[in-house]
Amino acid sequence: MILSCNENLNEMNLITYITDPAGLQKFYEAVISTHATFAPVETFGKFDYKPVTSLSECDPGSPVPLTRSMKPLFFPKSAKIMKYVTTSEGTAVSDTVDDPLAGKRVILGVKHCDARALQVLDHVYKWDYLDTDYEKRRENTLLVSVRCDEAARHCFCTSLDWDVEHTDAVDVAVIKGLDGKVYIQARSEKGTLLLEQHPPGEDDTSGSSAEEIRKQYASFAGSFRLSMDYKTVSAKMKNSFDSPAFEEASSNCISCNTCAFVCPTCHCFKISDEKIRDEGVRYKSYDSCNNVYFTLMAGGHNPRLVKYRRWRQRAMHKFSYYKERFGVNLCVGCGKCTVSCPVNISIFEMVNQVADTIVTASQSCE
Amino acid sequence: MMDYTNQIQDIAGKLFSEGKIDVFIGYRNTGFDTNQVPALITHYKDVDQLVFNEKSDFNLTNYLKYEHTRNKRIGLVVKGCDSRALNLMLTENQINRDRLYIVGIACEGVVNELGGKAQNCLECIMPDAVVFDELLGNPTGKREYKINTDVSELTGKSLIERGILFEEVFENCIRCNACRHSCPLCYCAKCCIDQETSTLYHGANTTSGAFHALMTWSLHLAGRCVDCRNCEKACPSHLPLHLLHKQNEQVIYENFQQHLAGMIRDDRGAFYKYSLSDPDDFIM
Amino acid sequence: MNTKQITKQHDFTIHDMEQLLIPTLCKIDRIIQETPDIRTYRLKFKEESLMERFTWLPGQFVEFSLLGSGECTFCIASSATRKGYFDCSIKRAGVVTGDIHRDLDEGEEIGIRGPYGNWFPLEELKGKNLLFVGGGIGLAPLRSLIQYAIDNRNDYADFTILYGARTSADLCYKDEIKEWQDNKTLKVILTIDKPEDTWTTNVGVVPKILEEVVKPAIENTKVITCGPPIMIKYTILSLKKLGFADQDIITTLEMKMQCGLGKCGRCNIGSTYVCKDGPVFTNEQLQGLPDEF
Amino acid sequence: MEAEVNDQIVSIEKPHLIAPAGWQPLIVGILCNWCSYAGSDLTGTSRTQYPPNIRIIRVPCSSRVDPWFIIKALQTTADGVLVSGCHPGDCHYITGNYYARRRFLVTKKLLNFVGIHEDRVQFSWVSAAEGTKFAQVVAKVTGDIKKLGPLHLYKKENRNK
Repeated sequence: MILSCNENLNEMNLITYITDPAGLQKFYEAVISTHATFAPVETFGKFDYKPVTSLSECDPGSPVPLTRSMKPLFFPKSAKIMKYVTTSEGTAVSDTVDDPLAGKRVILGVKHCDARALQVLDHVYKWDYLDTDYEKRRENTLLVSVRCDEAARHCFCTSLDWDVEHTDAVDVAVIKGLDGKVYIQARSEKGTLLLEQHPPGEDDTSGSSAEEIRKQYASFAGSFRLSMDYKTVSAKMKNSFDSPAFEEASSNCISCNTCAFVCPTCHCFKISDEKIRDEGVRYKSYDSCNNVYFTLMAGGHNPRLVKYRRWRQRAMHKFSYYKERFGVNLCVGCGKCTVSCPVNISIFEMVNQVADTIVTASQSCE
Repeated sequence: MMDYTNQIQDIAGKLFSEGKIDVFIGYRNTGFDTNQVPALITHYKDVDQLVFNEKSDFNLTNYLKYEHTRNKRIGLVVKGCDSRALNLMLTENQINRDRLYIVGIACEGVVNELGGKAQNCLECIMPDAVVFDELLGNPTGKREYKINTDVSELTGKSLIERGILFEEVFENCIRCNACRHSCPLCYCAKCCIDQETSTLYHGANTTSGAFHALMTWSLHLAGRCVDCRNCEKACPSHLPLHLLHKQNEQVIYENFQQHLAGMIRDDRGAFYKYSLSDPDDFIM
Repeated sequence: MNTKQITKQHDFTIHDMEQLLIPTLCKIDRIIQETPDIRTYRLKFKEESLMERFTWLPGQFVEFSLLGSGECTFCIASSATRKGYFDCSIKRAGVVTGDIHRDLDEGEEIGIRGPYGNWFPLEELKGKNLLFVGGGIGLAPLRSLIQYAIDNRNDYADFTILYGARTSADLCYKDEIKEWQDNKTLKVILTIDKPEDTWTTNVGVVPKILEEVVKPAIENTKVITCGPPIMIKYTILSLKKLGFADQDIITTLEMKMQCGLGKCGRCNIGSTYVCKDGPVFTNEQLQGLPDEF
Repeated sequence: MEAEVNDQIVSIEKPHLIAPAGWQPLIVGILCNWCSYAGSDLTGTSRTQYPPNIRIIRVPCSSRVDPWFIIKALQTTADGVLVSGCHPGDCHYITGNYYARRRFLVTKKLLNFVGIHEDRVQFSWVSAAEGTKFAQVVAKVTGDIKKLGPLHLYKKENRNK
């Protein structure tokens, strides 16, 4: 499915700059020197987005899949909601001090799947009640992506409802062409402004870059090991609530929260109070539907006490419920959950397994 | 390189056909990469999915604590370290020995992500299963205790350096609790850290929360940890959790009559016994 | 349920602060011990001017926060037509509710966020006979609607309230029920599960009394029910047996909620967020949802 | 940056973090009911002076002290912890303090391993008759922790501001 906005994008005259790897490094350095910058930094053998002050600290071209997404920069693992102090005169509730993530910033080395995840999250954060913190962080952030040049083992973004090639989720896209040149393309107004501020090379006037960019995509688009027929699968997932496949497919899940915490689109949270004497802070922290206590009610009733029910919620929320509600798929196909899973459960495998059982069910009916 | 795939398939098949077990816990290939996933096989027909080789690193005794093995007769594959965990679970009355058919492995060590031998296997004290109904491979016996090089290297550093390292560790923890869920010895129905009624509860995923959770967790496992490294392999942040456990293990080994967890049946954790000659000089 | 059906939030919120998750302080005006484990907290805003601006419709809920313990979801048990205060009836059940019962005294401060969720379809109910079927603490959301309907008595036709509890001591709002019984325009039927010496009227579970004693007319009647899940289940079966259509049975759902804003994902059943699209559903809508409550 | 109540964790003993003027340490004392608590009582009744920095929590036995308590104290507001029980052999429950002794050693070593100075967590055996010893112990612990300064806990996010 091509998103309608992409068509507009194609019509728009995208400004593309052509440069070489050295020029790209210079561009990065220029951005870091003028903007508050976040980039993938290696910590404990994995890449995580951290604030950087020089290019040597980070690696914007870090390999896929990053084991972490940039979700924490928009939805931190634990954010303070408010503070309160109780005195003899009464209680005073106050907003927390300034949000460290609200300032203007640039994120380098963004993967297209992570950027798409933000587009997906926009729907839930901006429906009905607007999450102002999220919106502020989103508005003040400029995403500079590096397009992948290979498909990692668990990637399946090309199978889903968005377009990796033309995505408008990023502001500036960096594409390392096969001809050794680097193409830097502005994909939004914000991005255009950044490129005008730091022109990374010559402006492409001949239009030859479009061909090279297509070629680069074609060079790895076929290398995806995992692919599925998204339309059929998502149509089948709709009717899969009673599928027995969930029970079998989730039998070796250990009910930790890893998949949800590393997932760039999972957005469930819990609210907890930490109070010492008369002062307290209320936090909003990650939570996950794989957690047994997630839906435990005060009376002791728990609709998702059994593991397969929790997995069903997760899989169906990703591939059916969210789409029904907001029109987009909650999974972006980045494969982070599979990479991080302690027992290597793959959501791709799970969804396909479940969808398969639906085929047999409907066929037998016929 | 060890490979007991055929033997295990035969054993599991025999157990199913004789009706001795309801579920067999082993490993199978993911089907899409070289990794393996734990497989809970319930039918004779699925037995040919089972594999066992040097990639079979997950400690399967972990599954004995989950609901779908409850009250079932279980066949189980255990390596040396796994069997020590199983021994402790048996000792702590977590599972009935009569329900288990244990296939022990005389392990030659599993490989890590890079293809080399895993660190815990290099330092392994007991590669052979210590509790089993059937043993595969050639037992090589108990080895000498080796001090973990990472721990000794860190102990040599200054307090500040260690503090900085662990600050980084706690900061990077996302408190997904994968470490706890993948640990066979963390079988509590509800972890004390999750007890919302407790005044000691800290629910937020802050750095301080991670310190609180990880330190408490490692101290509750001190004297019981069998160094299977399930926690470390499970950690999505790749935190060096073994440092905490190995430090505890070393202190316990050196001070408490060379105690090692789970080596003998009915030998409980180091904190469940005492000796009159335990060190006392640090107490005023 | 599709997105078009989302009810727009009542055009008022009490959030003066930008962040939606920050509660507004309220003072506890009165605590009424209804039953051994249920108390009604009568609340007023600390800042009195807010009380005038705070309006809600029957069926909506608030997030009640005991600072230091956490937040809990409670429906508002009184009607906005009774001005100057609002009630929350709280049953001691879990961590936060236990703390509320133990720690809170009259005059103390708590936080309130809200009102959230949808409300009973007041327009649709106009001119209809109303049958309220409540059990235990489930009378709380109904009370809000009952008060609202009493204050707008001319809009509605016949009025029947069937209320049951395990024992006579477990009946909530005893004083108010007396008022209702004295009100000649209402019909109030009480029942308890097991016989007691001092109890002279009906004995038996709610669905049984519904079928045997109330025998409601089907025409032009809407049933509003709330209570423990098991009671709702059998009440709906009884109502169906009596011939009620699905869209005439209205209930409020109980589901773990935390943010009330449709963000935290806890109350997600299928593509529905109970905290936004609910908690009031007709039986017709419930049947379109996966069986997860 | 004002102190964030609950964000304060494990200290890193940074040389530049010098105690502010007038700072007084806060020490959590976890005392066993039968010996040390009675001992502290005796200190009071015999009017022996000791530093007022200690806040006492009474537990039935020193083996009731889960390492979690010590960690939680350090995580929240305490600058140091003192755990005290009966002398070995004198335990009201016969063997409680033998078990506790093992746990304390491992806890102390582990806390030291992650960067908390050994003197922050101290242990003592004080009998019901040792009022003077209790005063000495508290004085020593307070002195040690005063030297170390306030416990600046693992809270990079606040320190950087």
